[in-house]
Amino acid sequence: MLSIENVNTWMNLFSEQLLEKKTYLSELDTAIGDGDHGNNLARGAAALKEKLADNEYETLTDLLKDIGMVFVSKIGGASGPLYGSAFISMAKASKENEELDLAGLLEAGLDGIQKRGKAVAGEKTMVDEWIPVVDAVKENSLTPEVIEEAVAKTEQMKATKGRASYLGDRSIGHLDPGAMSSSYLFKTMIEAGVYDG
Amino acid sequence: MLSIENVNTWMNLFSEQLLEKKTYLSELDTAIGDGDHGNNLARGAAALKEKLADNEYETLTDLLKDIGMVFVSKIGGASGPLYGSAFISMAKASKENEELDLAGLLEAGLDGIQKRGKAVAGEKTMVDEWIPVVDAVKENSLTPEVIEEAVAKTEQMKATKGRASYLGDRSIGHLDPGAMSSSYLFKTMIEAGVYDG
Amino acid sequence: MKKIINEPSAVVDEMIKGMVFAYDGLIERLPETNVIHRTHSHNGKVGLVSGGGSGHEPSHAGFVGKGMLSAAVCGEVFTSPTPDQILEAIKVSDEGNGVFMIVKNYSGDIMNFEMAKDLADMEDISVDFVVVDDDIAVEDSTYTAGKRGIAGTVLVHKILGAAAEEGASLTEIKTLADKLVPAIKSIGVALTPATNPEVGKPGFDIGDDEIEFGVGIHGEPGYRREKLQPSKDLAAELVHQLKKEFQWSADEEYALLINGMGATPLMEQFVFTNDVHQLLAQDELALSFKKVGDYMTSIDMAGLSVTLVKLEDPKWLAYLNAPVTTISW
Amino acid sequence: MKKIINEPSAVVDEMIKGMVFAYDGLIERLPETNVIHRTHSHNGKVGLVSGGGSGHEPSHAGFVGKGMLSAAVCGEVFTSPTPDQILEAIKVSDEGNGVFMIVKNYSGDIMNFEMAKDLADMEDISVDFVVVDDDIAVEDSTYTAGKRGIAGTVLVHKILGAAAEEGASLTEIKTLADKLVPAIKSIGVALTPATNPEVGKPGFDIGDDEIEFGVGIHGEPGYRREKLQPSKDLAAELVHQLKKEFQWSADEEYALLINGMGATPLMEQFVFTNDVHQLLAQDELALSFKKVGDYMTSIDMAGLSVTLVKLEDPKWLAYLNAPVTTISW
Ligand SMILES: Nc1ncnc2c1ncn2[C@@H]1O[C@H](COP(=O)(O)OP(=O)(O)O)[C@@H](O)[C@H]1O
Ligand SMILES: Nc1ncnc2c1ncn2[C@@H]1O[C@H](COP(=O)(O)OP(=O)(O)O)[C@@H](O)[C@H]1O
Ligand SMILES: [Mg+2]
Ligand SMILES: [Mg+2]
Ligand SMILES: [Mg+2]
Ligand SMILES: [Mg+2]
Repeated sequence: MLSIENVNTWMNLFSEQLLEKKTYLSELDTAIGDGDHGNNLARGAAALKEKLADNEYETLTDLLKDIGMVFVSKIGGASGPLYGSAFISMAKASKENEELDLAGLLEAGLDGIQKRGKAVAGEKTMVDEWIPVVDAVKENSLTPEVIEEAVAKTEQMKATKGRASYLGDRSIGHLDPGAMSSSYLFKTMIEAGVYDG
Repeated sequence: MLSIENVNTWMNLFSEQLLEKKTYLSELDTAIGDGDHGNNLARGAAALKEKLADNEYETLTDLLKDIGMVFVSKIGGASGPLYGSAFISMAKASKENEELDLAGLLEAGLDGIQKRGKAVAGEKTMVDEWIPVVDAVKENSLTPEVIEEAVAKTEQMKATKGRASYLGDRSIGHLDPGAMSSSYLFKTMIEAGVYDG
Repeated sequence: MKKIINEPSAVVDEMIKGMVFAYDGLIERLPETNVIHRTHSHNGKVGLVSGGGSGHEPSHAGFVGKGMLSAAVCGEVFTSPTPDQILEAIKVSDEGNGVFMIVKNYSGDIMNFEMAKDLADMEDISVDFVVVDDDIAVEDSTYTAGKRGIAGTVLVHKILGAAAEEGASLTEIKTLADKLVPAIKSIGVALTPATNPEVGKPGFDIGDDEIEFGVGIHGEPGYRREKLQPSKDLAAELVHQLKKEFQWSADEEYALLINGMGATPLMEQFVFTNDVHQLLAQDELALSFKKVGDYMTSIDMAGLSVTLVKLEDPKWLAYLNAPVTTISW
Repeated sequence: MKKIINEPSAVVDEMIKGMVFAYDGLIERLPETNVIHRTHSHNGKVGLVSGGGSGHEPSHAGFVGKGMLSAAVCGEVFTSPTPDQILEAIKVSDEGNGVFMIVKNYSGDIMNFEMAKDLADMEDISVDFVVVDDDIAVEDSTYTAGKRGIAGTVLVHKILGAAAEEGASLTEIKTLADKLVPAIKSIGVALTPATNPEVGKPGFDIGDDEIEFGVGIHGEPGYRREKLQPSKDLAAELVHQLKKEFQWSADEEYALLINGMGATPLMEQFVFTNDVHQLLAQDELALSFKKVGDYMTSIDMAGLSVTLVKLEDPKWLAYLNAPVTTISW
């Protein structure tokens, strides 16, 4: 069930998780990027927790928009505009269609990411986490295993977008940090009961 | 016996010795100075060998003056002006008194060093090698042991002149590099037969 | 990590404070942002904005001032700044005739600067930009994020800055930029990795006797790892790569920038410069502009890069030589 | 030793070649010497000569040019240049009204520059000099070679250079120098030692978590070794030492130079600058001149120094701000 309350819970759980996994995410990024993914998201997470604690929301749209703006303005790097665009896109979609379900919302989020970053499936980015999750939510078959499998699959991919693409074949054998952080997003989504398939 | 020929031999032997001990002298200087004494003297030695090979000398004065000029213009640092002044001082003394013996000559050299560097006995410098040697030459009692003892004594001295003085008490326990290089000067002087006491 | 810092996460803020204190006549910090802008009077020139992750000092704030940048946006270390910050830089730089942005070719930078442009559009500020991708270590293919922007970017700041100072319009600057950027090529070599203070350890591993050709300014991998070799040989390899790209012939006119990565002393930079000079002189290039020093660093990386600009237009040389008032040009 | 060099013994020669190639409009090398002199036209000003061992780049050649030094003599690395070379620098700098030498207080430098002065006297060139001893890490006692000359020397170049440019006579410059030098005090801290290329290994040993307060620019020992600590604490210690010496009170006017030792990136220098600023602001000093960067380095040492000049004469500030044409000011 999608509600202001459980999206709020979701985002708090996601933020906690990002802060907890900060070092791990940066380590993943050290292997194939520039080692800042955990620190970038931790800045976003800290700001988001504050934002949510300080505000009451009347509509889901307002809440999603604020989440997007915090991500855009606090994370930086590649992941900031991407996570930011995802939530701003969701906010727009929820405004256009108040009856939109979670699948529709996440689809809009994925669309926002792909419009911004131009990545398609198989390029070893967070998109490779989002696509299978969105599909599973549509089919009402999302489980933690689906989420974990998707991130695990990035290990064997060769990066052709983002900083990891400079490694060419050497990017193979490492998990994508952005896919990993997105896996936290979706796991906490289940935990918070936003997905109750 | 002091002759143009054996001073020439002396300087070639001294140069050879400096080139051979370059690393060792720089190591001594690393402990209490800036690690360049061996390199500095090696530049002087290489230039001196060339100079002596390229020139014939009519007078001891000319020879001593050239040695001094090579040292002054090739060594640099503190030891360049000091070794240079020693030999220029000897050249002057030999010009003023053609009958001057080795003791008188070395005394003039020591005087040149002290006028230039203002160091007195016990300050852990090359002067602590020169003073006992000049005394021994005067008394006709110079031996390799005298030379070695003098340099060994610098180990227990505390430096109050030159770069080593910045170490204060920590300079104690190390041989003075300049005293060591001067010990080579005097040992090769014996070898070359310049001192035949 | 042995660094003169306090809280690693406060490095950028404290660095900006130090910079603004030290050069208070020249630059100012826009309150509550990480934007540094110039103090000299506004007079209707096109504004020039650059920026990116911090860690490349003196880039970009060191080039803010009369004749170069209007403002620089300082992101977190090695992390693109965010669109809201870039928007503030655009606003403070706008003198009524639009703002031109110089963006280095990294996914993060491009996305954030593009978003900022969208925001500026909504505020009716004309914004255009160029993406600098001078690093020839990376092949420009659909399989990578494309060539990276490195030290050549500083020369773009200089040339566009002089044009803006001369009163060029936004369209003229865009035309100039689009012609200039393809004429700039750079390539680097690293001896040691940089340590991002927030990460706390070196960005990559490299042996005590190894070097890496083509490393990026955030420690992105290069094209080949070899044993340490004399400066002459490093110069030969880097010049060889540049020659392959430019396919130059005798008497062609170039500008040269030898750029230190942060921990390589000037002594080494000048020794290397001499070796590069020998090689370029052999090929009889006319080097009418030369500069050596730390311009686009990678925190405390040891290494350097060589940039050449084919001076296709005589104006470019005049622009390179035009006087500026900045901290670091 | 991981360095971008060729033959270690050729470093100085090749570095000079690189420098002269890169800045050929500004400086020239006197044939067959290691003397770098300025190209700008001679017009009867007092010549200004400085120099010393190499390894302190951009000192001293980086400060040769209009408004600063007439010539710089580059010794071997960390080794005073020889009198014959200094004499050549004196001769090329003499415009008929004498030459003033700025000498750092090291036994070797003093002896070599004094010998050069003697040689110049014989050629009827009036030469005078000042010995800079700004490093307060060393006590000035009869038990040492005295306080060392470090980064403050660059400010002596600047102030005397502006005075010479203004047409001050040799005597006036000597008077100015004698008043100025005691008003300059510096103190540094090192994180890592320098490696002289000819020696091939670090000048001293220091733990990965240790720093040394008061290290000299040739790796001479400092006054205390401690564990690595935040920038704030380093600043507090160094400012404390300076305060003890100056015994300053509120509203006194000072110039500030934060100097990087060669391998410390600007990022750290500016963080540290911010900490120094906080402390000096607490004491309400008027800091009317500030500068941050690599000015007097120790090859690849990581560390920095703080220099303060008590601006006892308003002219000094004007001299600091006077325009120059040099590589590195
Ligand atoms: N074009 C893109 N599309 C989708 N995701 C991308 C793209 N570029 C990068 N990413 C994601 O961003 C992650 C890196 O984010 P981060 O480290 O925060 O930024 P940066 O690469 O600028 O340092 C990657 O692991 C990848 O998942
Ligand atoms: N004032 C002085 N008088 C006599 N000898 C001195 C003096 N200062 C230094 N020395 C000698 O010079 C030696 C160091 O020479 P060197 O390393 O070549 O020069 P620098 O100290 O300039 O690096 C010392 O070991 C010492 O014997
Ligand atoms: Mg990253
Ligand atoms: Mg020495
Ligand atoms: Mg990044
Ligand atoms: Mg020396």
